[in-house]
Amino acid sequence: MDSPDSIVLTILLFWPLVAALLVILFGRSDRQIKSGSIWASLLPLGLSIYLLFAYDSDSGGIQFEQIASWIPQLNAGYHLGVDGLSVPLIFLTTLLSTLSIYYSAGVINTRVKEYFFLMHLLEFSMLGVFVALDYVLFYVFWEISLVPMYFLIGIWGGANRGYAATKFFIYTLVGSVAMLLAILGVYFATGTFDIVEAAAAQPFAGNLTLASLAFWGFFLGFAFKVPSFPFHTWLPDAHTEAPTAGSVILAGVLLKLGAYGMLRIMLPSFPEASVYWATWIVALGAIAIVYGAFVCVAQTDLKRLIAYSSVSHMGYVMLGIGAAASIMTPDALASAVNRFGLSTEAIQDSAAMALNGAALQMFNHGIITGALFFLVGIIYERAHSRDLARFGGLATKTPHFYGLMLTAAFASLGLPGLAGFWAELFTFRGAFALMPYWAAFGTIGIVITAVYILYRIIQNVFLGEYDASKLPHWTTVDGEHADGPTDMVGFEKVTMWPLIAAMFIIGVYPTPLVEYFNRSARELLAFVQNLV
Amino acid sequence: MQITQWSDALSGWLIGLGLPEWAAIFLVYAVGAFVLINYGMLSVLLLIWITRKVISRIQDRIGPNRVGKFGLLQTVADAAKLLSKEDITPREADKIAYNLSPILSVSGVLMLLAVIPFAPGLIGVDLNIAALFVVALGSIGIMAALMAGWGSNNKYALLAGFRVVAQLLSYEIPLVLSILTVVLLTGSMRFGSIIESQSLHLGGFNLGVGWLGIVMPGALLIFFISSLAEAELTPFDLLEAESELIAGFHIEYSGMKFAMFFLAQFLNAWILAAVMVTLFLGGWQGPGVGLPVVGPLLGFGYFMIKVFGVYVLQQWIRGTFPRLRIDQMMYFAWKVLVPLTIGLIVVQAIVQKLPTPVAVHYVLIFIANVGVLAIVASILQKYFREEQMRTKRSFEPTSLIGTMQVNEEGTMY
Amino acid sequence: MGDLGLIAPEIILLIGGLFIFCLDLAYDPGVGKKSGLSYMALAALFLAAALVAVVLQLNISEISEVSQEPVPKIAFSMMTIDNFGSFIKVTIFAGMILTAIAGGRYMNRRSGNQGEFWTFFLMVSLAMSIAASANNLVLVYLAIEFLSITSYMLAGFLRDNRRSNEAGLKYFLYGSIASAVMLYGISLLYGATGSLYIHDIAAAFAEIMGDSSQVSGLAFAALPAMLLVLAGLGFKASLAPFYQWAPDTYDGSPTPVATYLSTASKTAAFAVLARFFVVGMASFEVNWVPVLAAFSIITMTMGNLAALRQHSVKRMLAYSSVAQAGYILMGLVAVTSASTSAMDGLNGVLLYLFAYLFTNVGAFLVVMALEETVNSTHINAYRGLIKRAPWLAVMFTVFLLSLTGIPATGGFLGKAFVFGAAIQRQYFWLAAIGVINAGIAAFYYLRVVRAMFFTEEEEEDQPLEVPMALQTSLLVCAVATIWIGVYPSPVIDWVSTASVQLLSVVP
Amino acid sequence: MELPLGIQVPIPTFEQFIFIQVALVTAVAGLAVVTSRNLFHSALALTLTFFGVAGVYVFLEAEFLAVSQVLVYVGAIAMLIAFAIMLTRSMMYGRTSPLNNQWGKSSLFALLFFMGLLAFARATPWPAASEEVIADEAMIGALGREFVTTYVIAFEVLGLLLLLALVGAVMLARDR
Amino acid sequence: MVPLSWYLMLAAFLFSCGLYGALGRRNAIAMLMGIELMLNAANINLVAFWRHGVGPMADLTGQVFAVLIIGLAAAEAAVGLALIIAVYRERRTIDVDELDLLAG
Repeated sequence: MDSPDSIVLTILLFWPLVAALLVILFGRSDRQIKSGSIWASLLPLGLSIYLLFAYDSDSGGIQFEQIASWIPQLNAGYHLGVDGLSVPLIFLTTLLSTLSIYYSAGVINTRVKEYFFLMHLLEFSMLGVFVALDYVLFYVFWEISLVPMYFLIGIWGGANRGYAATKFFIYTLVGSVAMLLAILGVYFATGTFDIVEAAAAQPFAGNLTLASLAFWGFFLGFAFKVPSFPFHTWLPDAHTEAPTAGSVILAGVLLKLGAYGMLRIMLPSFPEASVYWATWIVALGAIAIVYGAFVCVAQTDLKRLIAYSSVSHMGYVMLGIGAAASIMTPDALASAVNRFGLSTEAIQDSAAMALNGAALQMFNHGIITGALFFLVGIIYERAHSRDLARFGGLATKTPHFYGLMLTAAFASLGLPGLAGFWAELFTFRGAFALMPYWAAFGTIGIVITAVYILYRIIQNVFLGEYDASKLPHWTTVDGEHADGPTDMVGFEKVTMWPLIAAMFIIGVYPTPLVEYFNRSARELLAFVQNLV
Repeated sequence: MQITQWSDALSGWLIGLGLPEWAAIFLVYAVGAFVLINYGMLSVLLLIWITRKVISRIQDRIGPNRVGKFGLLQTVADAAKLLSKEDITPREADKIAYNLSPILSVSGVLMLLAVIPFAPGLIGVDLNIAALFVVALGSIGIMAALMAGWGSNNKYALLAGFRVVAQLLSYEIPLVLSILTVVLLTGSMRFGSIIESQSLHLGGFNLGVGWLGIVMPGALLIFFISSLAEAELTPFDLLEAESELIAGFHIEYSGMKFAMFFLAQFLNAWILAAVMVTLFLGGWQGPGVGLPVVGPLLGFGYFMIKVFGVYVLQQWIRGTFPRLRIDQMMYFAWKVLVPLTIGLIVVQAIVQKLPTPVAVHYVLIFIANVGVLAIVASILQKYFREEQMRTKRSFEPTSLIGTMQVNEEGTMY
Repeated sequence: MGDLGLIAPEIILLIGGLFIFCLDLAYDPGVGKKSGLSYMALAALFLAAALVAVVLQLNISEISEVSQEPVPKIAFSMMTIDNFGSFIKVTIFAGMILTAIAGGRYMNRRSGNQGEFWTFFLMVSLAMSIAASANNLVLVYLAIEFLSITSYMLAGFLRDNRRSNEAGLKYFLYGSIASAVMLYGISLLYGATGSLYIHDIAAAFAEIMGDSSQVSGLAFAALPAMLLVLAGLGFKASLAPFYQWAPDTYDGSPTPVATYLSTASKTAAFAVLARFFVVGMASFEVNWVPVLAAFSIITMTMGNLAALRQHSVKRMLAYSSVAQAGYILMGLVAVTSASTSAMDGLNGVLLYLFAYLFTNVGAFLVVMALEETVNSTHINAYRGLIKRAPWLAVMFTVFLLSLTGIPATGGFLGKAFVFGAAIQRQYFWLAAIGVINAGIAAFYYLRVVRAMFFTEEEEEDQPLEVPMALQTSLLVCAVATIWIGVYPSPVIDWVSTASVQLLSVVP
Repeated sequence: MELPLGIQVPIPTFEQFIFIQVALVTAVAGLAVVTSRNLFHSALALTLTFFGVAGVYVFLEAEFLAVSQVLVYVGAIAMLIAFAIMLTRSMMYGRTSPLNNQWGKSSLFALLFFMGLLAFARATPWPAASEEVIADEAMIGALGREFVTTYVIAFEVLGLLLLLALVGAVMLARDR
Repeated sequence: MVPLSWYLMLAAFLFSCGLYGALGRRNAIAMLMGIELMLNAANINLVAFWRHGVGPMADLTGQVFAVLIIGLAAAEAAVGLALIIAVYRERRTIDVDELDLLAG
């Protein structure tokens, strides 16, 4: 233990596990479990805020490192650490987890003990992915995150939950086992499971075939999680059937794991393969943007719509990552300079911009989609339906709800002044310079996004005349009968406001956040350029 | 003077006549086999006559006395009658099994003659594993009986077939084990060696009375009892058990085939007696067998006397003992004979490894055998006493239901 | 340490078994009062396992000057007492102990012949233990047959139960054919090399292969012989295409018997396979690697596809255990004696077997618990188990996740090792097929989880009474499964010493 | 010796001639075991095969083995099989075919197997016969010693197995 | 002297017969008979190799193994027939095609 700071990550990581065990072993009454869980979830949140401030973005690099021996025979260690990329994502994780737990305390009344146990376990595994710097550790947390999510969807989900949960589990499992093979390939090429060391050793450098195999192994694992375009089919089912908090975590954090993995592992470890396959990634991203948006327009289920919007929005992330990937080697950089007639610095700036955009989009999408799912959950608790055709004119009945939804929806379509704007701007700005045609194709998605946000959500649900006959059975959030839609109650507001606030803050002043991302994006570019 | 020398001389002479070597050897073997088989066939005539005479005496009759001197040719007449009888095959019989069975039955027994040492040097083949050979070929007889029982397509025959397997296989075990005691002591399975080891030299003169039966009376008794069962003789004649199974597995047979079963049965009893004599009673050993020229003749005489003596003893038991029930029979084999012989072998194996003079071994083995003898005798005595009481009770007018009563202890006896 | 000392564990089992048998014959306390016998069997097993450790400790003192490895000791010229064998033995005994603890009540309630059962049970352990050490094909064959014949009887042990009968008969018929085939192969090996000692065979083949003028000669005998032996051993390890007996037998047998058949017995078979192929057939690696690889692929695919269709959980586990054998075989394909990495194929096999043992024993014990309480193995019996017996459901989930290969369980570690070994030898396609199979397998494992957890509201929830002994066994299995997954370091060390010693004798 | 079609066949020695007879009987009986429709006839043919194999052992100068073969196979196994056939005799009647539905596959498989083994047995350059067999009695002694020295474990295992088989068979087949 | 390959051919024939019987017959006892044939074939191989093989004649491995197998075959047959009888008593059939309780 080199400094007191090094234990921070361990505490942050294991506290949710402790909380989970406490819940399962000592949880007596539902009330006690709920309040205890909320209090317990505040500790990681606090620690992640501490991390935000304590992380020295001037010096950059990996900080708060902790290295301990775990499986010495395999050179696999207990290696934790955070850099500019993971610190905000950890904050996102703890924030959404805390809010989810808080919100769930209000709405979950069946099998409470298991529910909160699983929520804590989920937080534990997600944090683990973000802080792990060892492949084995990374993979362990990556896979474990499947299990609680599976149960959350399967037990507290909608009518078709068993199918959805299984589909989610198997899709991601197949992807991650492919990733396991790639990890093993890297291990045998470099002799270590340490992510940083392995990247520095450049596995399969000079052997494009093997590098591509490993690259695609990782890509499969991550793309299923993101989900990238052809691998996304599990997502609408899982989101639609999941309980509200489950959807929030799923969309808000779990999807980010894939993108995080690409940035953390794929680009630095396989620069040559990245360059080679960059066009494919960009293409998949752009197709996802457009395809997702078009599918959204056709949805009749509100939650499914938002789920598909995630596909579309995660497409931006892929686009950004792919664009940056295209100049990962000096040769590629040089050829890009030739092709576009720009200076080396300009190209690198664009790449950094694309990466920043992708990372920012990860964070923003977490907040925005999280908020949207919360809002859908809030209305579903009252209407017990998500059928868009049965809503209408809620703006007058539930003004508070309307306001929040409006904000989140606009943030989602990238209205300037709200969080989503910056991410889209950076992404497209970076991508246009590197992959102009695909980026141009991707912009179609922005237009369509506006269509479904404005027309399908705002127009359909909130505007127009309220017609009581369309949906006669309303209840309050506690399940008692109500004559019509009731507005949000206290705990729902408390859940929502931090997210809305974050949208505004980032929308107006994104600099501190970009600071983190930019630092690590630059480091990544420098690292790769220096390697070869 | 070995049979091999005779046969060598014969084959040498044949080769001298210009035959190829393989033909000569083949011819010699053929002659030997011819002689043995004919001896076997003919001796049965005598055996049946002895049986009938012995049993007649026991039953206070005279027995056959019309055909030939002392009725000696009575069997020949019977055989002629059987041969002339119609050979009936049941319609639904399994033809192959039905017709093969009597042949197998006889040939299995005849093959045993090949290893019987009649006299010094007079032996078909002095097989190094003769003791095992005898046991192994015994199974052919079982197979034949099984085939007959099955092939006749008669339920009594089939039932008898089952009993054959049960009885013969069960008693084969004490039989083999008691042979094993001899093998253990002499260190050989070759009949020649076993007989050699039963000589008793006194100053260069072979008295020939070092019989193993003297040292191992227990094993001898067990062998004898088992051989009675193997030969399907009373008290173990449940296989034919006229009163319950009519005639056992050969109920459907007639004429020549029937005769063959009988032939096999009598010959089997005689051969088992011969094996017993070989193993326990010194074979052809006797005073003076070591002498030149007359020795073999004396040996042949001793052997025949002993074997026929044992054979008469078998028939004597046949004439006097009541038949066992099947459960009693199985009980006796598995719970009395088998454990006792195994115990005997274990004791003997330990004793023979003791670092003491050989004489001490013999004494210890003798003590163990006497113990076994005593146990078997006491069990038999108990059984016969109860049997006597039961019989007596059943004839008492006061106890009309005597035969149905279970005895006092409620045991099987 | 004398020869007898080296085989002390086996002797303990022998004495224990015969003692139980005699006691049962001599003393009859009456129906339903024979549970003491199972404690005796347990005691013997524990003692045997402890003695393995003792023998191992005393054994490693002598270090070879050439290879710097402990020298394997030979007992009675046919048993090699080395770390490999000891590892296998401890694994087997662990499985048998767990089965015995949990299965005692099951058997005592279903059969009146406890004396015979526990005698056979110890003898089966003895047979597996001998098979793990045997270095001569005579003894290998006899031990495998001993194991098989005793297992036939145990599979058909509930003689009034039609399913058990049928399982026993089918097991017997298939098993006898396989062992006869294997025997024929052994006889050909004997003809080609003139010896049945595995190391002699290896040396003879190495010599034949080394002499280029002779290569086309007797080495020709190796391939058919190898295939025939593989058929026999593959049968015991339930590899496709010799696995047809497995589902029927596991399904019909008394569950404790199915439990050890699918774990301990398989472990013994793989130990023999490893010894035979890795040591004895080292010169023919180019020949058997593709064969085993093909077997591995067929096995896991067939097992998984068949498991998908099952409605009985017991039968599903049976097929799944076939599929697992395919994964384990993958490790055997990728064995290299030159590997310096801990992630070698042989390590993978052993580790997988070790982890798999606890996992699968646990899974079968849950099946047994359900059979005990609701008398059904159908998947519908598992519906809503989380409400009726929460801990049972949770533990079953752990086992199923381990079978799926989710990290932090032993099953993951095993899979990682065998996949790793395949990757290391660049059998990417093999690993890829393994991945696809892992996905298929997840589907049917999850179906059970679904049934247990994703309940409808209206279902009744009567708590199940799970016997204490069964719970103990289950808990041990669950803890071991997770412990291997979370902190595998000691196990890997142990496994490495075992495989290093086996590989050190490869000529 | 030259057969028609110009096939050269070496003239067998007398020993070989006898062997051919024995082998033919054994082979035909073996074939009869698996082709006979009547199960009992199969059992009889099996017994004959066992005898034939014992004869083959005699040719190989393994008399002890030959006698053991007769003792165990004919004396015990064939008997047990015949016994079992009788006990299950209702199986003998009313059955149209003694073959199961995969007999075609198995016959093809067995045929291929045979041809493979045949080719293998002929093509492999087996070493020539080694020295003379040691004197008969000494060999039995040597055999016995092998059982209690080198093969003692195997021997003990077999003994134990026989005990267990006995106990188990009684337990399984016993009538209630 | 009879050449080694003759023995091997006889063994191969018996083995194939046995294999056919074991796989192709529907009666369990018939299958058992096939298995016995296979064991016998292997035994012929072992003894023939012992007599003609590469090993020294004093090494009795082939014979010893053959004796052990003979004993083992007895055990196997006993257990197998016991199982057959047990099944027959419960089901009145030993036709493996009709034993379909465990199909699925």
